Amino acid sequence: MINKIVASVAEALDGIRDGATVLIGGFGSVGQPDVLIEGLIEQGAKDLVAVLNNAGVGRVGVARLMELGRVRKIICSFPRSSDPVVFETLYREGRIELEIVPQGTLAERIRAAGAGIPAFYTATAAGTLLEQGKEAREFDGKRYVMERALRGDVALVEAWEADRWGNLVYRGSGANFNPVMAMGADLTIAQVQHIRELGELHPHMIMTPGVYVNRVVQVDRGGDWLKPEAA
Amino acid sequence: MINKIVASVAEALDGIRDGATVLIGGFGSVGQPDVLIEGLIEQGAKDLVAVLNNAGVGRVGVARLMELGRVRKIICSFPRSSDPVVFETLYREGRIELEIVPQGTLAERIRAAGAGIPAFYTATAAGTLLEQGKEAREFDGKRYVMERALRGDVALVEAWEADRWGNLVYRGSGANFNPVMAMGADLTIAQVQHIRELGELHPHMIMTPGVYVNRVVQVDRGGDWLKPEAA
Amino acid sequence: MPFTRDQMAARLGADVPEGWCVNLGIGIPTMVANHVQGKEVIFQSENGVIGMGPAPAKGAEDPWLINAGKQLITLAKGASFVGHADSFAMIRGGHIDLCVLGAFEVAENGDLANWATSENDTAPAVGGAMDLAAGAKRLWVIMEHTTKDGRPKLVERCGYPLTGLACVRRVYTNLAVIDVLPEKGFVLVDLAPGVTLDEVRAKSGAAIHTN
Amino acid sequence: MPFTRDQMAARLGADVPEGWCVNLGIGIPTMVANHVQGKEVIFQSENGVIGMGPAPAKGAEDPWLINAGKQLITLAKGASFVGHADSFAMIRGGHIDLCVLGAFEVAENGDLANWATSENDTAPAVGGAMDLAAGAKRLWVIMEHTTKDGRPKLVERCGYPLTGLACVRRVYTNLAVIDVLPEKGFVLVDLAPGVTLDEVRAKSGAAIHTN
Repeated sequence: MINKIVASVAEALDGIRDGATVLIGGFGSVGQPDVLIEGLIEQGAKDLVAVLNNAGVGRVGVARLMELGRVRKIICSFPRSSDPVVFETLYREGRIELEIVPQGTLAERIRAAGAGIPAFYTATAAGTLLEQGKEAREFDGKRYVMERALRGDVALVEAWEADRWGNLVYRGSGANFNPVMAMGADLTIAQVQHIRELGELHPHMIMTPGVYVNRVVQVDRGGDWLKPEAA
Repeated sequence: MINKIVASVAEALDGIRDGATVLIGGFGSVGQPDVLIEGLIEQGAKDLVAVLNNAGVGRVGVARLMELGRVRKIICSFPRSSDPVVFETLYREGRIELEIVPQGTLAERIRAAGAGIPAFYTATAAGTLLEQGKEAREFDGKRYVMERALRGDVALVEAWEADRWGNLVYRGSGANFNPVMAMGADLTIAQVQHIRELGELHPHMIMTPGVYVNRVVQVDRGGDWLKPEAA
Repeated sequence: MPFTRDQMAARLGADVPEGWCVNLGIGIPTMVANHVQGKEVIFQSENGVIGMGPAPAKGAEDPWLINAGKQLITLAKGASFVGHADSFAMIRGGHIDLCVLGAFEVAENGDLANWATSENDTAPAVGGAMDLAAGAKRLWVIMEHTTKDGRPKLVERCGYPLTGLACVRRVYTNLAVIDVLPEKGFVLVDLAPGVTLDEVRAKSGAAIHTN
Repeated sequence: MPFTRDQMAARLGADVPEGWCVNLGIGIPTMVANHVQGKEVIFQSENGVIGMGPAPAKGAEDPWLINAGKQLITLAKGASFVGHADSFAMIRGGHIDLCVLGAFEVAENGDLANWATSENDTAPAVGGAMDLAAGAKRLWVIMEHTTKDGRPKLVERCGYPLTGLACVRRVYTNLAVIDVLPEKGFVLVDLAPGVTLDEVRAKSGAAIHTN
């Protein structure tokens, strides 16, 4: 029987190595695999490359991971946040590398990794500072930048519901980076609110097929602590 | 008020010009915009480039359009079918151009057009006959082919349900080429079984947002002539 | 009297036709959503929401529904969700009719600078601005006509790092509405009530043409 | 006695471990679905079906559910649907554990020819074969050991146009199961009951090694 559900966060994160590139889903507070990030702090892997949209808020979650010196490099579109104290301190002191990537290019580079595309061209960033160090090329008279696929060793994602095949259903705006990161890593680990019986999830509601998911851990916040949007 | 629903097939197809590149959704008999294809036969546009998976079956639909001499070129992955008589005759007589594209490359080239990507690299067809005439390049020691975006002037698609924004919900395996073609053309026309009130379609069930759809025409086959799959 | 920010948003909103799919940047651009007066406009957000409704009533917030500015939102009827890759495919593929952004500078050749300033020693944050600048069908900028210390933001060439090249089509400021036309540069469309063309010219760093 | 086609499919099916995501080509490969004996295997189809079940019972067919061979199918519990771009992203991105295809020829360097023959004057039809050959984690071929007129299909170098280079990992024929190993070439795994290594060698166009 296929059963991707594991019993604990520790089991879900087992084997993440020093130096790993870790894709972290979520946008703002929505769809963030917060318990997996806390687990990663416990787990101990260091020298990590973190790929996510923001560079952490306050001193919790990813910011805490950075503060502990466990993140060598961050690849993101928007290092600023409402409270970017940890990142900005580390960055000023030269203790963390930063690669700024336009948000859409970030998503597309991860998709490319998941879809077997080593490189693609985009008009985004053409002629700007973020073109530097990249090949540029004209197609039909317009300038484009060549962007390379960005693959994760691990992806940490969040979803509302899952089944034992690892199929994921998102809630509200909770999909965001999660589906594309799920397909762009060698090991995809999902934190979910609800486990459903196989067959309970509607085939057309599943945005991430279980094929992309290796491990699922349920984070029980006590039932429907948030009500799903009306059907 | 946004209302993409038009009253007739003729109105839906209005303005398709001679020489147009027409993307045609469907895989096998499922998800095929058959009534729109019949309408295109009536409509009269000629010198067309047809982009679809197969090259038509028997003497109806796309095969009929070809038989009438209205298709200059076909871009597809699989020109054979259970009854490919029209295409094979035209092809042998040199009266139709053929561009064979691997099925995944076909889908990805159309997606690229819809996603603002002028070109991408893929391992598919590297080192084969279908690499001929294309740039090849190594990334990390592996050979890839550069493929260009494939854009349609028009896309003809089929869906199970739509609303007046043009949001589309597919049934069963009826999505196939339809969502990607809907995003890859300047004018996307959808044939649907059912029109729903705005808000009736579940936000997570909509595979093609109405942003990609210009016109919707309902083809009334008399209610639920086929029952939708169980929810 | 120059426009207030709300009036600037209203002035822009009046120019948005029914049926457009519109992406609004953070700040003044977001205020445009309140000023499309009965027209059905589809508001898209980079985080995969297509069809945002008005801000939620107090007590009716759904914490799982936010926009790209991380504000709580509601869904309009007809809304749908996609993931980030699909959301930016929509943006970068030219399917957004209009994007409204703020700016540090707009140049008369349409160049936009809105993501990084040379004075800034912290890491610059680009977010989705470059994708929107490169991909949207049209880009309108809404901004104060000058910086807080009175320097012009409409300029001959941008001094700050560019977000996109030749992408701005129109600028809405507290003083005026100005088209950015290829070959021609800045062309006045409209003045705020009581504002003179001379004042606009005095506060601009490039020529303001009239038709 | 050589394997029947059904026995070939069963022999291959016995080697598929539980939990793999498997794409089956048209023809003999499709028969493998009936031979995974109680193991939970996820059958993927290029047209966007992930998790096919057994063939439908008579009268219970849903005409909207077909596979890449255009046969009517059912869904397994846990099934999901994606469109073609996403389906081939899955295939081309290396997420399919196993693809099973038929072949005209397999070469000892792993090259596969299964889409076009030089004799064929009609347009060759590639379908998804090149995508699967380039993208699946592993590719196994299932085919008769020789052509109808007795020519070997296991060869030193393919004569027909290639589908993919160095992509075949294993071949299941009516006579034997043969690994295709880098550097080594064809290495015998298993013989059909009553078939000798000499017979396999006699009917092959390239060296068949043993471990």
